[in-house]
Amino acid sequence: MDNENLKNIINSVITDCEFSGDETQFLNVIVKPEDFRKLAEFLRKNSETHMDYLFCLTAVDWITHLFTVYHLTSSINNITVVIKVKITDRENPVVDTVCDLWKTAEFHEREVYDLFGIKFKNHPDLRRILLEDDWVGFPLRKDYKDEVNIVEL
Amino acid sequence: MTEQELITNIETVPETQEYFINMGPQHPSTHGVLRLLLTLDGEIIKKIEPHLGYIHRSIEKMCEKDSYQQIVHLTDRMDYLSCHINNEAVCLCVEKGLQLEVPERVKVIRTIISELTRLSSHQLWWGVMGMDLGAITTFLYGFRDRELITDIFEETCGARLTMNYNVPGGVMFDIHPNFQKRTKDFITYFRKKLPEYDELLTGNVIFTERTKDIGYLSKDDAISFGVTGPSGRASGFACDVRKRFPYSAYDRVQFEEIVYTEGDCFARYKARIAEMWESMKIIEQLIDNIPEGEHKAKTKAVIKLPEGEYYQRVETARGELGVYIVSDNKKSPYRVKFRSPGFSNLSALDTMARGNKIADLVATMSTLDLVIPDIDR
Amino acid sequence: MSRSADGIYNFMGLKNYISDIYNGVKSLITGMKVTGHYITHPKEIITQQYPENRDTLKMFERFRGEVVLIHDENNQHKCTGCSACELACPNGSIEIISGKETDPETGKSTKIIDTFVYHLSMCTFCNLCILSCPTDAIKMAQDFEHSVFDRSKLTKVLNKPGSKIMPGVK
Amino acid sequence: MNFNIYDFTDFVNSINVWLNTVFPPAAADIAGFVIIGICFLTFITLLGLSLVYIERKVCAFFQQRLGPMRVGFWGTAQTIADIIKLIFKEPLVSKGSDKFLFNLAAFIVIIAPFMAIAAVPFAKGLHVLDFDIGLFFITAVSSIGVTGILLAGWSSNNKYSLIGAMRSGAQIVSYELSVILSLLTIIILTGSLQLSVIVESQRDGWWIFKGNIPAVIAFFIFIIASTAESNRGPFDMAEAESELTAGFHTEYSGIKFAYFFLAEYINLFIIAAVGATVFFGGWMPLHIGNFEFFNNIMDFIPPIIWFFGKIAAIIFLIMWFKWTFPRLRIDQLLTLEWKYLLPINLVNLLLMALVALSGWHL
Repeated sequence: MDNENLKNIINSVITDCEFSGDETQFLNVIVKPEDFRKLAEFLRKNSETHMDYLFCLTAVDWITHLFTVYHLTSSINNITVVIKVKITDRENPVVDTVCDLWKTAEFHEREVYDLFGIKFKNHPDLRRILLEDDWVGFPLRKDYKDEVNIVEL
Repeated sequence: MTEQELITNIETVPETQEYFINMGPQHPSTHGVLRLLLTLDGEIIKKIEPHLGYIHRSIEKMCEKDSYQQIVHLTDRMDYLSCHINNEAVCLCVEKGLQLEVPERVKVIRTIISELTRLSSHQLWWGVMGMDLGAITTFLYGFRDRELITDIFEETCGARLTMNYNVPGGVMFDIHPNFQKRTKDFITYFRKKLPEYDELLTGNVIFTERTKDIGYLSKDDAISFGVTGPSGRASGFACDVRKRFPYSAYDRVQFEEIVYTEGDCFARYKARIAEMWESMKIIEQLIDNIPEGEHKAKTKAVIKLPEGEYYQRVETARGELGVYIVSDNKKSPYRVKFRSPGFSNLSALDTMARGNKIADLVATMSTLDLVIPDIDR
Repeated sequence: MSRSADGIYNFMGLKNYISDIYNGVKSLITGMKVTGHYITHPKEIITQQYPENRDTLKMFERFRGEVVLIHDENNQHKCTGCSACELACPNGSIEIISGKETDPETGKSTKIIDTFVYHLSMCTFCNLCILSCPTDAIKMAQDFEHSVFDRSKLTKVLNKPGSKIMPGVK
Repeated sequence: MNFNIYDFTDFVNSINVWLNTVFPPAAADIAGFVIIGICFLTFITLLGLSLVYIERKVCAFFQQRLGPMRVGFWGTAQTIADIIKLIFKEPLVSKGSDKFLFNLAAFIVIIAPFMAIAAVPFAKGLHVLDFDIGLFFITAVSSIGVTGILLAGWSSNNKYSLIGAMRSGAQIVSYELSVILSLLTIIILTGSLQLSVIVESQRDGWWIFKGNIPAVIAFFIFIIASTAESNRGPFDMAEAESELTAGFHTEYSGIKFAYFFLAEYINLFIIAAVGATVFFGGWMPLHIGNFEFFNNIMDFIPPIIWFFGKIAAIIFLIMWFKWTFPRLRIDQLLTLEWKYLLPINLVNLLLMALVALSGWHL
């Protein structure tokens, strides 16, 4: 299956999404938080796509908005798609969890919550994972300031 | 007493109480500062809750301040046992962004050293695995053989562990004149010593009893948890990046992807032992055919990646390492994410060890081959 | 001997039982042979007795022990004070305090180093400074015995007192 | 021809007589106790020190290392240096632990082997207790040590220690059976539990050679079971440093830890001594039937050397196990005992009875 087919399939599930990925290696699709869960469930459960391997889950802070980035691939067909969920609400960013679809997401979502402060709705155990529980702020956000611990060279 | 009475009697035995035990952060078999909160019923494990972050050094945050050359040496400190492979991942990712074609010589050198790194990592793992199960002698034998590889590294790369041999565009220096001879000597030596590993542990009845049918991970779970590397392949998940997305010189060598379907500790053990044989095969194919040429492609002093996102996956000794660089055309990346194999592998520990005994947890953990800095980053 | 579900003793199990014992004992003896080989071959001992073998211990020439500024016999070095190494260092372990020197003949002032400070305690031996040096003034030395009782001793000044830049190095 | 120069009976008697002439009878007994106590204290200390050193060297050579080399010639003073260090260490008692039992445990553990060693015959006439249930006494007394281990685990207020202690309890209860049954196999032939009689019965050959195949099987079962009983690798479930950090002695430090450490090595010695006495004739030199010439040559070697040589061989074998094999799991350990060693042992005992009845032994 090539990227064009994949685009059509994704378009059949949700209409409101952007594609990019001409210059980079994988097909990128930017979706809204409301649509994300639907798309993820479809890609995981549909026999045609069968995206059972979530090999990277992270987030990027673009100051105006946040992205959570899901790298998905299939263990059967050689197709990869990168789903980016665009979150505009910086104060209270919420995305649906996918840790029931891919178990690895449980730890990765906790990491993203820990470092970016993005909350995952319905996550069974959303706590900080790398930092201590009483840490203030989310260090990988671009507006994070910590005069004590970060030494600017 | 009739059988029925016996059963009812058993059922009326007062319930045992569960209790918690902290395994780590200082514990001999967590191989670093990993803390596992175990819920136990007697010796049976009911639940495992890993607590991470004891050596979280915010490498991803540091990368946002550093230049691309400087990032490379930080990755030495993630999975220190496959440091060269980590370096290579970053360099490949940067080269992908720059659309830079590295010389053939570099590709071959990188592949050989990657495989040597994998060998040394697996040797250490084998030693530590034996030690975790109580056979301390294996630890010394593993280190004995690893020492020869670190000597090769020291001579060519300048350091034994955190060698930082890669730079974007190539390798730091050309290989040392002794490199080929030493490597070949090592391979002939190790081909004789590896069967000894089998004699000491693989065939040993105590060892097989301790590892067979312990820490079972099904194929579906392996994929869902993203358990990669020899651990994933022992569950039947064919996830070898070297085969699926060949990089460097892996497309020109013949080797087999080791896949077992048992999914237990013994399969993971066998997968790693078999991988050592495959690694030696790869090195033997390449060591005499290092093409002549430059050891480094020309790069600018200040590297700026074009705007965009770059993802590079490599196969470290522990599994699939992904480097995800988001660039905004500045001298340091906008965001770097390391998808470390240990982090995903650890998340499957609860599923694997639940219902087993404490001693089995130790065996399961050592077959997962966790390196804590790799998990915490 | 194992009992099947209907309560009949199954003597075929006895054969397995004995072969289990036989194979188990055999595998144990195989393992003991390996360790037995090494205890009877003391020549294969690999221990290096470190402080005793200091005289014969030679590090590989590429081994990275510490950064040194190369001085020749006239107490001259090649550092121009361009601070490329300072910029290349990921940890800030190099600090160059530069001064100005006026050439008595031409009257032009050139930048020279005043002190080349090297914090060994912060160095990760990544070799980036050596690569970045345009004049090859610094190199990695092979000394690895860095332990001291006072941490301040790890901050070193690399240019020797009274040293000068080599003529002709720009 | 009999070599009586190595017979210590007269020597021991003369000391006894001398004591009785110097002191009144009651005081003579007490003086005798004191002398024996001092002798054994010295002996045990030296034994512990040298066994620790030997173990370190042996394991080093198994692992292609040199072992301790710094202190003294070839590191011979290393263990002495360690003992000095342990004496000067602070004896910590953790909060919430039962202090009385915590301190008592260390002493119980060291007393048990101390008592057992009294019944060991070192040479002809050179033993403290030689009564008709000698072997029974040793096996009974040496298992008192497990009480100490259980107490140590219980009183430490540490879950790791408790698990280790419980494992140890289960282990010793099971393996005690095999030890005694394997010894019984030989008792069938000797007909006595008295150690001096057992040794004398091997004048024309050791039981391991005379006793046919059942004796060999019994010996191996004895070695396995007694290694397990003394909590040594590969059966060191109670310590299991990669699982339970240090098991029952996790919380001990300083000299109390040294007691546990020393007790392990003295237990090792006692196992080897019992094994050597029952299967290899104790201090009895190697004799082959009526081959007088050979027997006389063997008699030239002092019995003490025979005895310690045999012990050294058995200890080496046990160390070889420890430094080669991985550790078993606790349930496998019990499986090994109840499903393998015990049935084999019982069958072996029957066989031995058959051998003894039919007179197939030599």
